[in-house]
Amino acid sequence: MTAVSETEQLRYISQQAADARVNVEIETEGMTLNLGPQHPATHGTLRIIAKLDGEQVVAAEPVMGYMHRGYEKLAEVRTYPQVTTLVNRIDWVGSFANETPFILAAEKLMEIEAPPRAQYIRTILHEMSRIANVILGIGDMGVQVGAVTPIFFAFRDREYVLNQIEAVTGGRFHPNFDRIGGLKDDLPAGWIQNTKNAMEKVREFCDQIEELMYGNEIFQARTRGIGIIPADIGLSYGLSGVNIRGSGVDWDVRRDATPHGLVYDKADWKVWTHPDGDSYSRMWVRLQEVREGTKIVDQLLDDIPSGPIMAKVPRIIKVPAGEAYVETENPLGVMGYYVISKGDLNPFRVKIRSASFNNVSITPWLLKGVYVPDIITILGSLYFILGDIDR
Amino acid sequence: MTLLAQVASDFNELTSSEVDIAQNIAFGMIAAVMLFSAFRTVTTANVVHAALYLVIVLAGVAALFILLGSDFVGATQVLVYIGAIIVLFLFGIMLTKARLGDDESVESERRGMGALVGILLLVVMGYALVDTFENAELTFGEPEPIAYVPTEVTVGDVPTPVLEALPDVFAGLGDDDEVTISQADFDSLVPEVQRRVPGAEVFGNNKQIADSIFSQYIVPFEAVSVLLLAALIGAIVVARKE
Amino acid sequence: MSDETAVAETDEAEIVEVDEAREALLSELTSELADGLVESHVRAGDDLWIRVHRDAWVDAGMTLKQMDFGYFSFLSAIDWLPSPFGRDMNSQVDLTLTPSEDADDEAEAEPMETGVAGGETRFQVFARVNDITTGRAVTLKADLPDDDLNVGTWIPVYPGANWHEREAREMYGINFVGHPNPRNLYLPGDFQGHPMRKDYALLSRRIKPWPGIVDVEPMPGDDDEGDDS
Amino acid sequence: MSGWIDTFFDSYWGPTGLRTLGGLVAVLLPAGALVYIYLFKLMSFVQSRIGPMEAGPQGSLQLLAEVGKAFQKEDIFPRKADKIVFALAPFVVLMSTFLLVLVVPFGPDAWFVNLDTGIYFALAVSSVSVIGILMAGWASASKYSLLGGLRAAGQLIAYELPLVLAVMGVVIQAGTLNMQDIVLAQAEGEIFGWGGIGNPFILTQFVGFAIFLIAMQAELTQPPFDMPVAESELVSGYMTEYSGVRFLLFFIGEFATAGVFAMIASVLFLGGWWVPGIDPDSNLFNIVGPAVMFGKVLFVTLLIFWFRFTYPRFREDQLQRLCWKFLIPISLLNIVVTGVLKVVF
Repeated sequence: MTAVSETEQLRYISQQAADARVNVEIETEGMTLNLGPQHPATHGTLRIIAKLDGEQVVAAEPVMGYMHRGYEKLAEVRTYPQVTTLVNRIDWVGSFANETPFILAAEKLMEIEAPPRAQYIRTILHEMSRIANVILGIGDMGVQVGAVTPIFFAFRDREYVLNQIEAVTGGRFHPNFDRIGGLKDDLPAGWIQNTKNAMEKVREFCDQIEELMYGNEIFQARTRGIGIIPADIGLSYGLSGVNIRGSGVDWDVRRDATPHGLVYDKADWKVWTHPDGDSYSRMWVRLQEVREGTKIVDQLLDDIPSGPIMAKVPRIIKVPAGEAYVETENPLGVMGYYVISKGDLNPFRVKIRSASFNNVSITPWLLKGVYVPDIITILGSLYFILGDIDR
Repeated sequence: MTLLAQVASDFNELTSSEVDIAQNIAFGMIAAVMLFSAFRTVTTANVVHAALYLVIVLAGVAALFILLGSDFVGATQVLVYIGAIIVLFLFGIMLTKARLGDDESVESERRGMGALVGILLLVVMGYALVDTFENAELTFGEPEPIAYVPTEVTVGDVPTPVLEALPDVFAGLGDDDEVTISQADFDSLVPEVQRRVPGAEVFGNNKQIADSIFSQYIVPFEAVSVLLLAALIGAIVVARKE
Repeated sequence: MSDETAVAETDEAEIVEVDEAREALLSELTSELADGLVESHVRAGDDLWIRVHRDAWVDAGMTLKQMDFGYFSFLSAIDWLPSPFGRDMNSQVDLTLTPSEDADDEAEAEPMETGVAGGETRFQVFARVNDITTGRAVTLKADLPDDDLNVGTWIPVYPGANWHEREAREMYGINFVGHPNPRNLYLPGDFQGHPMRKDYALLSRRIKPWPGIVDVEPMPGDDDEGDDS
Repeated sequence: MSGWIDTFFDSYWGPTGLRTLGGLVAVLLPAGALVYIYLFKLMSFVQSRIGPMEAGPQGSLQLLAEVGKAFQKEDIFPRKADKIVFALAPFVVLMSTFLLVLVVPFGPDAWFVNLDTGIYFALAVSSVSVIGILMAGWASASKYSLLGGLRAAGQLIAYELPLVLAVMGVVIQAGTLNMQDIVLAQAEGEIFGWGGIGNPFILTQFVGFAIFLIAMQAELTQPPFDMPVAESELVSGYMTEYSGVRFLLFFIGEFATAGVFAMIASVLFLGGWWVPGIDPDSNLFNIVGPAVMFGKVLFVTLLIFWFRFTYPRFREDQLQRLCWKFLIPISLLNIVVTGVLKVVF
């Protein structure tokens, strides 16, 4: 099935760029272009070796490992509460979301449940880190297509969200706030109203960016019909999150398989999909996702129950033997932790299923036949964080 | 008169001997650079360097044209040769063999043939030049004043026919008679701004070229245009061949 | 609540509840894979594990894909060897820098026990696939004997397995037969050893041993009446 | 005027030296102003920042600091680079800018050269910068540079055409190639018999103005046509390997060329140094003309930089498609319509 789709894709590209194909027939020397690891486009240390014919990519091979920190190994020698500090650093743009699935997996093994208030706050913070992350991704896409202004808007409005996260967790980048059985602290006074204001700012940002960037003809020309991922190919590569919803797959872990301990079912929201599967549809779904995120946060803020934020857990946490896999819908896609415990202080084995690793693994297939400028926009629309690939 | 205007009026008088000297010096320098570059163009083993030396030669030609006062031809030289042809050269070279450093294959063994062709060309062109300009003489000194009198001038604010403006000069003359008026009269007759009115004072080669192309040589000009169009279509057909 | 009671409750719950959907799926898989399926485990309302024979690994993937499990989640490996450097890293007993002798002692002292769906060998590959239309998911495992760490590649089934297999190869030394590009993914090309194996010492931890839990953060809501174990 | 000044101005070398100095001022002063006003301040305003504030009042001396920084930096040559070509390339690029400014009039008597073929000359020398860019791209011995240089060359050659064709409308209407005469034609022109504001060609040649602006944007390699330096793809394109003073020269070249092209645009379409209500022959314009020009340059460059800060980047083939399928046919049509109307009226 791959072969057929690949030919289809090539044919599509050849039709679509027929005007620029004139020079393809002229024999030119092949060229190998090395994008990265120090390259402004690959935000981080991803390196892409692209074999070019003129400006057309014949083969592209991502090379990574420049930031591999071996968290799976390190987690084996940390106690469970300590692991949250590590996993914070996986997707450093939306850190809190990294903690949630691991904590939920540990709670699942321990058969305990956080109090309702903690569950609400957890969900709110999870969504806020999604907003903080995805806003940056949208602004970054502007840089990838050559517009410098959107990223400054993104940083400006991301600040409102980060301020709120900082106000409750004490950390802007690495909150380290989730605990097995609840949360570290309760909300500070006035936080709810401030957060609602921040969400209002984020919605303004969405409107602004929709006009400035998404409505721009050049942006559409650069992203529409570029980097098309058919749904079945995307699924077999394990793409998740926005990248698969941009291909028309209506699947969201938050709605379809919310893990025990998050209260997405208490809010009224919508899973957005886009049938095209191209760069534009991914970015479009991403923007809608931010809007839905602000809605979820607003609704959950309205009905946070009162009560404790911490369940009764032993001081020294020993997790009973067993295996558990918990995945949540993280900003970059589905993130899951497969935790194997042998009843010790520290996990026996933690398999981190990070979203970007799978999302980027499609690039050798996706980048075949595109032009050099499209490499950049396609990577930008896949939106990955290097820490989430390398772990 | 302001300082700027003073300077500007001085700029117009390109007749002083100082300017002649400057022109000669400039010619000498340009010619020397051109000769050196032309020599290096054929001797360098680096293809890109050869193309860049050719740029200097062609730029020198353009400079000489401008030095001779025919800025239109000079500008055309820059536009066509430097702006288009050489850039295409470089484009092709860099796309196909963008190799830094010397290229051995450029060292051709057919130098004898090249020298022969060069000498042959020199003889033919030298003969043509001598044949054409054998009896021509260069005249030095003031060129003959060319007087151009508009049919209408402004006296006060009223447009007045020339004949009425200077009755003493034109009195009793018929329509076809030639008159000679002094520079002072001319200046007083035609104020400075009047002389810059579009079309009123174009003696330059610009107008002559345009006139000759679109009257005398209109048929060859159009023929060349059709030829270029045919070449363009041919190129597209060749490139589009599936 | 103490750990023992928690485990006991889990067992009881599993015995009581019956997850019909997953049981049906399991029986379907059993009939499809026949002898290939070695062992299985259903945690009611939660998850399904199956352990397949190594030779049936690719077949199992193919079968699952045909059963609408089109979504490839991850593929990795497990090393069930108890850590030769001390099971709990907070235990101060094992501080030696010569693992070879101790490794044997510890291995003998701690019998190797495998997890859900059982296992007989030290290394297992495991993978997870989802059926996103119904929300079902299956975790597959396959035993690999120590002397023959070969297993078929999943790339023809799930092309996304490519990088996961490269990662598992360099981290555990498992050879995926038929992998088109078996190079290191993360590690330098000339890296010696397989870091995720349990007998691969985490050097920084060896040089500077873990001091144990020195400060335990007071839990909010955790008053004096809490029964610490 | 004292004696030696007279002697100085009567000699050949005096005015020549003065012209050279004037050219430097006319190129560098607007370039510096544009960098400060637009790149530092307007860009910051657009992007919700305040921009440089420390050096001088409102950061106005930041530019000097930047120049000083560039002079302190090491002039790095890549090891495999073609040293001579690499070293000369920025000068070739800057040379084309200085040649451009020669034909721009700043007042009835304030000009450097008053060529009959002024605008033709300007369009011709503007293409010289391509050579410099190709030299830089090739000599850097870097793939990013080479790709950037090739992209720049392809783009500049392609957009030369709509640029020239857009100018043709003005030339037909004014009946001259002389820049000074184009200004006078606008000053003395009439719109349906009413000459209150003359006839700035932006009114009658609006299509030409729009095409000229777009083509100019491409010639300047400013976004949305900045593929040659596309920082997210090619790092800095042909400038990647440059540092220190040579990078500064490219940087100056970029903004100086923007300023000079804006001057040409304002001469062609906005009436150059002339403002309505004052007799174009008045000596006053020799003083206020440059200031008027600068104001108009600020207006044109505002458009250039506004697009720069707002728009994403085209892809190379989309750029060529825009040029050949859209701009050139429209500009040809514009010429035909202008010619017909010229004959009719």
